[in-house]
Amino acid sequence: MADITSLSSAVAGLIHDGDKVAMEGFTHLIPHAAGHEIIRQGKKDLTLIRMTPDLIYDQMIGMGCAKKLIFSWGGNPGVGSLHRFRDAVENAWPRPLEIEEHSHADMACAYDAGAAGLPLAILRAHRGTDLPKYNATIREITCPFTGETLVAVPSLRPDVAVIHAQQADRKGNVLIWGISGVQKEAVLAAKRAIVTVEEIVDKVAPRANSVILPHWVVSAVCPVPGGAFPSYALGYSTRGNDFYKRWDAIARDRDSFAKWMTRHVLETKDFAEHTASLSEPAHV
Amino acid sequence: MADITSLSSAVAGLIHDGDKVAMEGFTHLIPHAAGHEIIRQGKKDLTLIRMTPDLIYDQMIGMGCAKKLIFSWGGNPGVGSLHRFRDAVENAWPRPLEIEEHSHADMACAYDAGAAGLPLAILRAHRGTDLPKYNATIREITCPFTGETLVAVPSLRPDVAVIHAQQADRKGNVLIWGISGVQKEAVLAAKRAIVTVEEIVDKVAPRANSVILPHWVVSAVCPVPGGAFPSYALGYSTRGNDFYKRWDAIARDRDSFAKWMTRHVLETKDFAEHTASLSEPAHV
Amino acid sequence: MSELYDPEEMMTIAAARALSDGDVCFVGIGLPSTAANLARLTKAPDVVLIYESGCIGAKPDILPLSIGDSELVETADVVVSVPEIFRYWLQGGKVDVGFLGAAQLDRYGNINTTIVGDYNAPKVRLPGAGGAPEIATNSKQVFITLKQSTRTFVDKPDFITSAGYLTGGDARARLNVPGRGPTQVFSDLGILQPDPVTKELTMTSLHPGVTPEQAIAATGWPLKIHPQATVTPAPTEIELQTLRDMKARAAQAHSRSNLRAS
Amino acid sequence: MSELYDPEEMMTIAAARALSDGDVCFVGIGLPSTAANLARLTKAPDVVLIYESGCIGAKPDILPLSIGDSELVETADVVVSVPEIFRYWLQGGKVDVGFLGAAQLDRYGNINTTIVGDYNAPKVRLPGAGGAPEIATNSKQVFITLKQSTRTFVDKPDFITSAGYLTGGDARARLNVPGRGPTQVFSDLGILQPDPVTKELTMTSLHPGVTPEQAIAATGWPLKIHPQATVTPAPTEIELQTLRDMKARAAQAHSRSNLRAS
Repeated sequence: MADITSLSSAVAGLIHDGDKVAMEGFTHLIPHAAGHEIIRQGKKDLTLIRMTPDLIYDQMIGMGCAKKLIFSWGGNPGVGSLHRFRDAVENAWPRPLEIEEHSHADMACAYDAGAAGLPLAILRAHRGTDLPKYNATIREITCPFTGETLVAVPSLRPDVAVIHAQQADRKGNVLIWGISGVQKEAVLAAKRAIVTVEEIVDKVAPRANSVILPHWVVSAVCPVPGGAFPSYALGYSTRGNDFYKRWDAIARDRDSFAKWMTRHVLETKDFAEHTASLSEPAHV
Repeated sequence: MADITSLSSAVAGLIHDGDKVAMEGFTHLIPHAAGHEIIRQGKKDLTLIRMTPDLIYDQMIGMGCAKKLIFSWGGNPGVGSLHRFRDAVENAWPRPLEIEEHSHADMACAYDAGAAGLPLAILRAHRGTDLPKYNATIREITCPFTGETLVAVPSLRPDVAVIHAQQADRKGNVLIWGISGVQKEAVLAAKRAIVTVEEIVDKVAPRANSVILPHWVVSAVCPVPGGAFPSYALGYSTRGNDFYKRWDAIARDRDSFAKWMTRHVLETKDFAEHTASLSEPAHV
Repeated sequence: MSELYDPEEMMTIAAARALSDGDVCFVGIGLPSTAANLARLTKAPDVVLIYESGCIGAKPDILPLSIGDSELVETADVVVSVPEIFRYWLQGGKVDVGFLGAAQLDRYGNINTTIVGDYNAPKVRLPGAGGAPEIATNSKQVFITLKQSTRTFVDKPDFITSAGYLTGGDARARLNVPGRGPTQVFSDLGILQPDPVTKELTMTSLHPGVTPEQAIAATGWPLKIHPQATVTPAPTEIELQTLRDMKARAAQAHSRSNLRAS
Repeated sequence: MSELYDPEEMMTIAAARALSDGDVCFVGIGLPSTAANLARLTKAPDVVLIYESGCIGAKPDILPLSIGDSELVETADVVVSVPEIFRYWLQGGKVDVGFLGAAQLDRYGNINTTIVGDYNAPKVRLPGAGGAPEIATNSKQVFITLKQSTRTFVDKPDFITSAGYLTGGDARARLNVPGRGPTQVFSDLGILQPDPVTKELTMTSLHPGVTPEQAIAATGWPLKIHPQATVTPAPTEIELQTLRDMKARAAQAHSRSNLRAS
């Protein structure tokens, strides 16, 4: 049965320096609040895993939490670059960042294989591309029936999966609806799982396009209303498209990034204070 | 876009002698009406594929429609044997039946791989069992990352998938809810797909535990209310548990089987007549 | 009253007692399903039942006749596809206890549900593997329930459908078979557990009134009775009543004729 | 009025015209999404749009800024997981047209969205592959939209992220790459199509007012203009108005500040 606890104690107890951490969310339900708490607690040497690292990984990388990034697309969706990610890769600032790069297809299959308890995933991918030259984990395997050469990638088995969901009940059964991305696979593939939720309800009921994660596959459930912002939670909030655009200017420059992180993350005690701080006239 | 047509014309046009036919349904939504129509039209030399062949496959095998059966569990659930299936395997009556036998796990993975366009599925299965000695399609494959020996099976790619669903809209978008088994995988893995439905509605809307099959992956949709009986359609009917029990006596004996099939299938023009005929005092 | 029970009731009750609250249990249909639901309705209200039809957390009020009865869907926490149940939940290592029945069982807990006689010229063609081979290997441990007779507890099964301890000792480990294997077998005569070293199934408990001689006579191999074999506690009032109520509800529901008025 | 349009509008409209009604189109975000939705709102009302976020049959009224905007979910026929979209729908061979953008494109339709400079010491680190490599190979054919300049239409990209015709000729087939590859490229200057034999992208249509010299000057390789190159029909009133209305709705929606009152 999942603990229903505060985000700070879940992060303190379940995420350790050096862990492989998968914070998933495919545009929808990105666990921003959890990322901020990891930054506040100064977690170090993390291997960050995510198909679509966006603002929250840009922030964690810029604050030096990560030693390695496993990813398949690293940008600010619809806006442009992740400047802190680029600064780390191009200039090793604030520290060198090792990258292991994939495509969405092979990374999604690697999570699927991890959830399925397999050591590898096989798929038809990467033909004619340069990526396998730079990523030794992308291998070839031959079908014993057809002789076709397919791609094999190792399954993803994170130490900790961190996701945001709409609801959990008092036992810790989690309900997600709308775009669920690879969150279910990430949780089932991981040793431990932290789920921040919009609210705790008496009963979670499956609905259209929904995913249920039973309490016995979840380590901790932490109520954090709005905890996905600037991402969104269908039925609770809309995507902060405007903030995604404004982030470009904030992150472009090391100093403005540092100032913003200090004021809006390090100097706020939790996500509620963080969100409130964004409404200050000071901020743009 | 799917044709909305009669079951008889769908079977006549889309199922040919010698085809590999997967009529799936995991206790729920078994396409009995379609099976009867295949028997009425005297289709021959079919390779029948199904994880859980039950009464309708017992009937098709007993009527000599099948030359081969690919399956993982062949029984009358909660009741006992499939006597026509046994008679075919044990005594080659009415004709020899070649069998290719699997476990649920490897067959489910083979459908999954077929839907995913892969030539094979890999899984951790069959260790220490005798089945691979008698099924050459169950091979070994070695993980290039861990060296673990896993099982490889060829993916299932039927010529035709036949399923029963609760609803379709006028374009042929299909909605299933409740236990959906491997029907989605069977349809996506097949070259052609026939779907009998309880009713045609103006709009199909995803709901809890539901599967939507877009009209562009379906060849024909055929309205056949109650077409799963003695299986059931959640929200429309309940399982004919009593009929499953009564089938044991009907099928145990070749003559009583032949009499029953003649009266209740061959002499009825469609499933509505069949169902009506079952209420006759004659029938037990 | 708790004197008046039949051996099958004792078997089911003994099996139910072995489940712990919170266990995630992958349940085969028939006796395993009955025992697992009895556990849920008595000592283990939070046992999680998974059926291979994709129903996770089912809490049937009426015992299912099939693994896909609507009762399972309507009471489940969530229903997933059959490929997902076998890939993410069973092979993914989420199952604590796999609960199986069998047609034939040997001294090392190997199960035959495939064939009697030669595979290519069978005397009796049984239903086959179903989910059992992977339940037997991908669950953390396995419970088996089966009525004990020389026809079912056999010296040498004609076919190994699901692996127990294979040829005994460390054979299972040497073949790199995951899972601990069958840790308890519940029959209508008693409870068998594998010897810690040889892995041979040994009678560690006899149901009330059952003699060692009876058990030995009902076993197709030279059955060992554990020197400290205990007597299984008789069914309690509550266990018996709960089981009988469950079965009464099921019998009544399953004999209803379900012809649709079309 | 249909005289007054900018080159990007012409590019988008030309791309939209290439989609046929009923096509199943796997859409990248940005220009491809704009063009595909323009097609849906004009000549191809039954085009099926698939977004890699798992939205199948999305019919957004407001153009999404990201592939996961709620607009896509709320208008989709069904939403599936990301592994399923890539496994069952794309790799499963269900996609007629993969619609991609690019950072760099070469004469054989190979795409770079990964890096400028050396991979291990990049001048510019681009977002990377995303879904593109498998969209480019597992779709039956591929459309590409990209503004034409010597920075984008390059002689030799620093990295091949997604395969076009590789080194040309039958190179793609020899490598057993599935799918026909890029059949049309839509730029702000015209339309390029692969030569049937060499597979070199050749200008087969120039947008109104664009000269061959302009196109050649904006291309990083010696661009071939097809001897029978046509002039792209100018945007119609309806195409232009529909496109501008879509963009206006999007601009307005995306600049709304979405801070929650907590």
